[in-house]
Amino acid sequence: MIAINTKDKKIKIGLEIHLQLSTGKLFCKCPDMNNSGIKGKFSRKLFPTENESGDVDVAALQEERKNVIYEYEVSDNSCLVEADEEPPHEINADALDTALQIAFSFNSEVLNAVSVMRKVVVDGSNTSGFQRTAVVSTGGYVTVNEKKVGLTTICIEEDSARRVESGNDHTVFSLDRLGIPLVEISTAPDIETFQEAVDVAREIGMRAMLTGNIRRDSDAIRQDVNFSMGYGRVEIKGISKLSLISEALIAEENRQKFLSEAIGIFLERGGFDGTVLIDYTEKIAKSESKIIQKGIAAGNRIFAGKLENLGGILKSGNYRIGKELADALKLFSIGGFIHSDELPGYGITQDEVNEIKKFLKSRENDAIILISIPESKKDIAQDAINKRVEKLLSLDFSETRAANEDGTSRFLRPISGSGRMYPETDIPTIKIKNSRMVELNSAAPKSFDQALSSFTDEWEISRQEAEIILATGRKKEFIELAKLWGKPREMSRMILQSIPEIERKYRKKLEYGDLKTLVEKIATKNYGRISLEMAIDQCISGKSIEEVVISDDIRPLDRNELKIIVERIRKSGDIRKENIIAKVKNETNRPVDPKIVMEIYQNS
Amino acid sequence: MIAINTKDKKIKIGLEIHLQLSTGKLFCKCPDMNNSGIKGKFSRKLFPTENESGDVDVAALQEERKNVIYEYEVSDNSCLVEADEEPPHEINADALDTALQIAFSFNSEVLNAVSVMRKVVVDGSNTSGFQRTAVVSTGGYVTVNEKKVGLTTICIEEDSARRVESGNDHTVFSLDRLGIPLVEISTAPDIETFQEAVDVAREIGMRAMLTGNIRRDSDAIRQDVNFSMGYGRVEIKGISKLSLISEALIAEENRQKFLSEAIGIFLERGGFDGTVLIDYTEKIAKSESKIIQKGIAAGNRIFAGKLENLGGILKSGNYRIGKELADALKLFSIGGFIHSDELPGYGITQDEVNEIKKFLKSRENDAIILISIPESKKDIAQDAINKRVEKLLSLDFSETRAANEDGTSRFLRPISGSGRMYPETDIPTIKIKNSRMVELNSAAPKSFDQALSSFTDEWEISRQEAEIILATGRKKEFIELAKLWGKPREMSRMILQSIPEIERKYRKKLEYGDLKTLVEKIATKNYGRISLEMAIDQCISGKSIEEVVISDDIRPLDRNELKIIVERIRKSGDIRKENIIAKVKNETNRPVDPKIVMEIYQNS
Amino acid sequence: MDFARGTKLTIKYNGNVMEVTYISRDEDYLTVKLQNGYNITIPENKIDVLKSSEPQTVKKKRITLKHGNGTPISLITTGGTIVSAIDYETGAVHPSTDIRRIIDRYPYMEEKYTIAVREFDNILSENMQPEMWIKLAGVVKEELGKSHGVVVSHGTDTMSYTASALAFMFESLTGPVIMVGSQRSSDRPSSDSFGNMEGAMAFSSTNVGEICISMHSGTSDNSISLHRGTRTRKMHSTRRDAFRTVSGKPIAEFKNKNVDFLSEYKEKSDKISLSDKIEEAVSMVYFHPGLSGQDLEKLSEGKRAIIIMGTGLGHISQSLFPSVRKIMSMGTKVVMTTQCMAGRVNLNVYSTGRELKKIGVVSAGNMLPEVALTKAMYLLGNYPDEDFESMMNMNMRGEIMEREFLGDCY
Amino acid sequence: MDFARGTKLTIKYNGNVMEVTYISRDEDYLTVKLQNGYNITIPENKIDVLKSSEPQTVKKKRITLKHGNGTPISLITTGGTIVSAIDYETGAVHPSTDIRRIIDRYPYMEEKYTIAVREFDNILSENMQPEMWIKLAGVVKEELGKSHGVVVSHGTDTMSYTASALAFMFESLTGPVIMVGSQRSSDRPSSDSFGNMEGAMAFSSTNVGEICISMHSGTSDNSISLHRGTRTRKMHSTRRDAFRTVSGKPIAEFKNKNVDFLSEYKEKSDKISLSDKIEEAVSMVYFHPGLSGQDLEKLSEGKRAIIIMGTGLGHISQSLFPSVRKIMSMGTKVVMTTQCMAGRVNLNVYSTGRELKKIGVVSAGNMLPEVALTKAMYLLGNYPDEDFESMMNMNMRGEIMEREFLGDCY
Repeated sequence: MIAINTKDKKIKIGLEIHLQLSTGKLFCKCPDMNNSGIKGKFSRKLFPTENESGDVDVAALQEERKNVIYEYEVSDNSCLVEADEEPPHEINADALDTALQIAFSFNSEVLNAVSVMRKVVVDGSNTSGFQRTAVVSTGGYVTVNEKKVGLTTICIEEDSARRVESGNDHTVFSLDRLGIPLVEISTAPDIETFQEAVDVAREIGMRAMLTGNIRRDSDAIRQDVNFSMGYGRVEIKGISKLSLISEALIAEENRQKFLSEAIGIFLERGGFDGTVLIDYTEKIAKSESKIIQKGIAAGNRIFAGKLENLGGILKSGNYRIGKELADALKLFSIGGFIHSDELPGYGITQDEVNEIKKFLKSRENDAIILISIPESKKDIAQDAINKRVEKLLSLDFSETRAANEDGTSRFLRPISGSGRMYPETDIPTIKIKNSRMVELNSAAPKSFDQALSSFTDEWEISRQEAEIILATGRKKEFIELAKLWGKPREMSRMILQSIPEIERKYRKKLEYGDLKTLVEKIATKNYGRISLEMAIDQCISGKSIEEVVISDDIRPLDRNELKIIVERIRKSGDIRKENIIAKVKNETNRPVDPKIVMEIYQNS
Repeated sequence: MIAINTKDKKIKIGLEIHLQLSTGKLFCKCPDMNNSGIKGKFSRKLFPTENESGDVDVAALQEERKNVIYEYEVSDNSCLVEADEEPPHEINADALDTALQIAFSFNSEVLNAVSVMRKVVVDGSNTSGFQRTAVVSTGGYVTVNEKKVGLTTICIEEDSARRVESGNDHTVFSLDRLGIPLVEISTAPDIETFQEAVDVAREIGMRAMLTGNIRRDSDAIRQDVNFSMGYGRVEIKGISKLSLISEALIAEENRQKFLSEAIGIFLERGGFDGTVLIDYTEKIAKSESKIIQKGIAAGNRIFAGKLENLGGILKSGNYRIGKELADALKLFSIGGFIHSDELPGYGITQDEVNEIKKFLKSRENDAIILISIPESKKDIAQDAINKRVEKLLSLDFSETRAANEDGTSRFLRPISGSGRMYPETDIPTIKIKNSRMVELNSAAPKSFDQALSSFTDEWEISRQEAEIILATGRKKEFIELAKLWGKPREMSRMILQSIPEIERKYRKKLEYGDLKTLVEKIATKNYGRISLEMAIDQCISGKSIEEVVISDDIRPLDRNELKIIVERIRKSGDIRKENIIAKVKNETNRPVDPKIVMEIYQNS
Repeated sequence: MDFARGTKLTIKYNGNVMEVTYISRDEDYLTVKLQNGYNITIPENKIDVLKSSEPQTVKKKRITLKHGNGTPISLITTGGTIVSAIDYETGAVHPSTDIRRIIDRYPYMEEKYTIAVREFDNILSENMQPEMWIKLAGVVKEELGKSHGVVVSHGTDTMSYTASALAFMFESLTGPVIMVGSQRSSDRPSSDSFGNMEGAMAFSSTNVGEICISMHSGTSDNSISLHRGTRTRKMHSTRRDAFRTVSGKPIAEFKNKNVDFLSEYKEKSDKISLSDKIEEAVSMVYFHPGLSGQDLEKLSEGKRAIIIMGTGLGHISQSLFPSVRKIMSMGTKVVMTTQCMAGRVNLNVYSTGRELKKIGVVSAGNMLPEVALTKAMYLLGNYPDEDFESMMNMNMRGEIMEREFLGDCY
Repeated sequence: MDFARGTKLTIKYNGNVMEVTYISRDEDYLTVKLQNGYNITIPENKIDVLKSSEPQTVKKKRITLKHGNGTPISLITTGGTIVSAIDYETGAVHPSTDIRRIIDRYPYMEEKYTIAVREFDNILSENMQPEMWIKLAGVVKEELGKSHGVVVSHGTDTMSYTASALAFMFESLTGPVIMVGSQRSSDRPSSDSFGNMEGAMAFSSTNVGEICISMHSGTSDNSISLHRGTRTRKMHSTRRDAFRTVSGKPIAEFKNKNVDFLSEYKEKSDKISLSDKIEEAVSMVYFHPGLSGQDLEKLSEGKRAIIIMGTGLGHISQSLFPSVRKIMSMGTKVVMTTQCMAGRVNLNVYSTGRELKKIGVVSAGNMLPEVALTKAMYLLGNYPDEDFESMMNMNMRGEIMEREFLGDCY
């Protein structure tokens, strides 16, 4: 192994934080929540189109080669707009306001006019073939550990359709997520350590939460990471947890490091003239390898190919060029290949390996591969491998990768060019009035601490409770419930303790809408906290709200009822100030107001 | 048995002959032929309506009590008109012309204006709830065995929907037959013997056939018979074969004779106060009778009832009052009952019978019945039995009955009153021009013999062949084919002999449309009779017309081809004028023109 | 020879003596009914009348409506096919107010509802004029004061116009107002009026607080749909299932004597609020190739507003723009709808739309053109001019659907 | 600050120096494209332009159409969404004649067809006037002389008007004439234009001898329907499956590169016959409550015929009868159609209809109102007045369906 010509290996990291808003969808009146199953299905093809300067975008073209039919499941929170059967409506004013408020809170320069763009995306995740997106502000910063990390832009955009199923010849999406507003906050590549990346992401997320309009779904916040260490910019998309950010960065650093080393070896050996796939089916038809036999049975041909100078670095120690090639093939729905670093193996004997090597005139440092695909895919596979090797050889690793759940990532597509963008002509430029700007700016939380203090002051709840409510984005819900209930402290305790306990008991969640109805109805009846808790319990246990609310069980005992009970207890003997409450509670399952009991006890 | 007060027992018979026309439907553009399966289904309810004088018709009301949902199968020869989703179109001019022609041919007085009426029919056989019908002429006569039998009216009307399935709670009809034009020819009750009835029906049918517009389907001609022998007029509907007319009349005469005798006995015994059905379920629950047990298992109740003075005449010798009662119950989907004339039986023991008799305080001449029905049908059943007995007691047997396939008949409904009729308001009165009248009159066949003579003269075919063609309603087809083919005699032989032979061979019918195409194409090619027969054979055997017509097999050998064959035979030896044709035919499967062969033989 | 309808005659025709009933005369032809029920039409000069006797008075069997303890429903009759009868003079069907014979079909209804019949008018619905909407609204208000709900029998031709007009006039209702019609007249055994009325009665005893239409869901007699008055069109001239909720689901379905709700609706309120002014000077214009600016201007003369049924997303030929400008400069409002059966008008997508928007044409969203008409008539009658555009764009009575779904009827 | 579109600028905005591309100006706002592709719109007074350089000419990659041995098809372009492009000046979509980029999507089509593109015009279809139908008919005739079939790309707004007008003008055709449009412009990856055009090409190489319309069958991209020009309406303003054969089945379906015929059609003939006169003075009137006799009379001035869209079976208010009589006495033909989406006009059923019939109003059967319009324009242009009624009632080009079926689209 020799060291290749190294550049300055300074690490640069930028983040793009995407936050889903709970304001309803961006360009139609659909809610952001989906309540029921699949309402129907339809299928579409997508064709890349030319942008305004006549270029077809590279990323778009690559997707086209996949030539897939996309299927869409219609959700109950989608309408003709999501189906691309109707032009977008006016932009959702609440969503735009939220984006602007976030921009103000990061001191980003808000634009007076918002121009909506179409960003071409032909992987099927947008029925239109593009994502609608608009810059709402430029510049700004976030301060973490006393360092200012710059922001480049804050955008508002539509979320894409949720991928439900990826088969060989079809991909299925649900329309439930399509069109939910996303605020995208992009930082400059000012971040220098992995921990700093995590801290910046957390700070941005927490601050945005203060608007109260961030969704609380599991994938409501997603991070993209831009990483470079000298081999070009790699964009890792779709990291759903904060904790995975540093894992993903570590994995990527290692990948590039070992990849560059392996390429160094490869280059030293003399590089590569391109592989030619040769039909080897007849020659290997008698092999006992299951992979080979299954392939033949399925009508595939078995192709053999020589990869010059790639022997021993496809999969050996830390070197994994094989995986790079496999990822490239996967884009064309080619499941993978067998290479000589893994052989003998997969039921292929050493003799068979030797024979192939001989057949292909393979030299010592060369690798050989076997690939089982239909005849029609031969050229695609050959091309994909050669293009990928060529790209690696350039030592420009820049590309877009998708995050895996385990912290690693996989090749997705080349970095998209600016050619992907053209104006959304169905939506006129949105001018923002100065008065609106001023109002939003003043409402924008300038720091989490400041917001926390004013929230604690206003609602008179503990700082700890307030912090949890704000950081988990439940500000809006809390305010609504507290106003209905009248006693904010009781309500915060209810939200943060009682309800989660009941939910754990039944392993079932209470819908927010149901909770709100219950609180409203119980409050109207002037019943107390215990009644409410009982009602919540019954509701989670499966009873209907109507039933629960009129049931006698939750009605507190009135003074007369309590008097009778107290009398009964008194007659039965031992009764003291200390045990009277417990004794009364023992006599009934219904809510009891201790104050009244005590009054009765003392006045009698 | 005593003789009851007898009236004059003179038999009077009238006929209504219904003939389907092959002109396409009467009030829309649908063809009268159905070509494929069920295109859809729908269901309807029907409600009797008041006629113009405010009375609801008796027959209509009776049907209503059945309270059935009617299902309709949509055929490919039906449109929105049959579905009662569109008003009727103008009357089919061809159909009306045919009806007028028939009227003229029977010297019936044709009306100058046709007023279409709605005849209420709520048994589901008409989606509209009425049948459209119009008188086209009044009076006229038909002469049979030198006796003039008068006609009352000739009408044109829509055929009803075809009953496909009659279940307990639903009845299914096909729309294929609905709306096919029917000509109805009604005779006066001038017919005095059963044979005369058959002769008159035959003569009317044959004469109508001469128009060439009568359908050739199995149920294209249906007869209704009106019969009276002093107990009121009984109408027996839907006799589909000539031969069944006399059987039906014999059966009806016997029915009325024995029924009147049985009623005589009944009356002498003192008649009837009405039965009361009593729930007997618990008392008979332990019986081993399957009928009883099945009924109980199905949730029925077992009712018992006493029929005063009907013992021994419900089913005994020729007396069958039991069947009359069962028929009345069937209208309400009540399957039947068990009566004492059949008991012990059906697994019911003598002891059980005795117990029931005791329970009901049954006297010697009384009958008892058991009936297994749901509780809800009790009143209906009781009412139906009592009403039927009442009607029989009046010795007025007048009613409408339906012909069974075996010559017997069953109760259908009371005779319909004139209240069933009211004007079809969607069709303006149709005025018929005098010129059209004159033309149709002169074209109308005045007798079968006269038509036969002129047909024989015009087409120069044998009288026997002509008679078959005319009597089977194939005049129009013959004329069309004969004109196409040019040689009428060959064509009549083809229709009456060759084609039926081939059809028998393959047990398959040739569609008329296909035959016509074949004749036209073979005639155009100037091929002969043998070619045509071969083509028909191939077509029936399953080849497509296109294939058959261009095939070399059916092309007659031309002079040159024949010369070669004759030469070859000559060389092989024995060849004479007597055997040359046979020898040539032996050499080929293709058609051979003997005349050309003979010419070649003689000229060489 | 002139007789009263129903006169019994003994005539000699074609040599035969017949007993007939006189029906009518048309020029030289007489129509008489034979004893077997058939009418025949014969030339006068071929008949000898031997005897005539005065017509007997027709006995009508009638059951009067029971007034029991059922839900009180008012039935307002306006005419239309649902209560039509035969006109023996012209041979055509004419309106009648006798609706009891429909209700008599379902004896159970008399137990369930206590029905008060109020005769409003007796006209063919094509003759319904805006001024009658106002009168009808007054009667509806009166009847709702006495009953749980109101059923209005109405001819189908303009039923959806009346329904949407009433919908705008009533801001809130204390009970359901269900309009009902039929496509087959009730003199026929197969009439849909029985089922439609059965459904209407059931709907009128719910807690709906809207003006709705009750008609057959399909060709079968097994289901009746409840449609929102502001989203419904008569879509077929003859079929039972002619009425459809355009771009949406019906509010409810009546099946097996049971009401099932299929979509959201406004519940009845505890007070009734009626604004009953209507500006009649509003017209509809159907744009088509060949329509000239002059045509447009002539139709707009004296109008407070015109509703254009444009093509597609709401377009008209550019050659009409000067006329549109001129019309607007005279103070006439111009509202754009689409002649497409369904879908939204959107003046942002094409340059034609953007220009129209700039001129000041009001976009009707996905309001049905007929509904845009009644809404404009209502707005101009009850609100100041300057609120016209914003109120046209506001969803007041469910007339604008903010969301359209794949799979819904259009 | 005015620059040519595409000028590269170095600007200082909000303290940052940026490289941008100048796009457009709207009053005091400039729209520029950032390097990441976004356009931003910023007030002119907030920008300092540091540098500007001339726009580079845009390189267009183009593949020219091969002229092989495939079926010869003529493609006539008239504009419309199917060939629309973005207008960066107004920000809206405008027509373009560049249709090759659609065909380029399906390389196999270049083998199968030899396509000759002929630019007829480049307009939005709402601007199509009757006089242009005549010109277009001439071009169609010319092109059919050279090709097996003709495809006409057309805006969807008035496509069915043009289709039915052409259908009447051509009594016989030597090949299919397939009109095609799209509901999503072809600059979008999701455009339906690609599929619709693929279908149109396939249909244009069959033996159909009619003017038809080729559009999406449903919302999915898997099936294209062929509709008869005289039975088709645009039924939705935005959906892909907006075009429907009203009251019938489409003629054919294109699925998996295969044409399946679903109903009967007229085969191509060996001669072409064109009668290309069109009477423009025909108008449509949408009847509605509140329409006055005066309105009707004004619209009829100078018209040779008016097409009334009446209610239901073909009714209008009786108060309009005097005006109808007056209009007819001036020699103007009055044709009655129905504003119901489908179904037949029948003037026999109700008294209103019978009276209109007596006045002499021509019933259009189940002809679509728009088709009755083009038919009237055609008849008055080419035939004597006295044949008008009988020819209106005659089914000339499949415009009158003698049979309607349950289950077919209405």
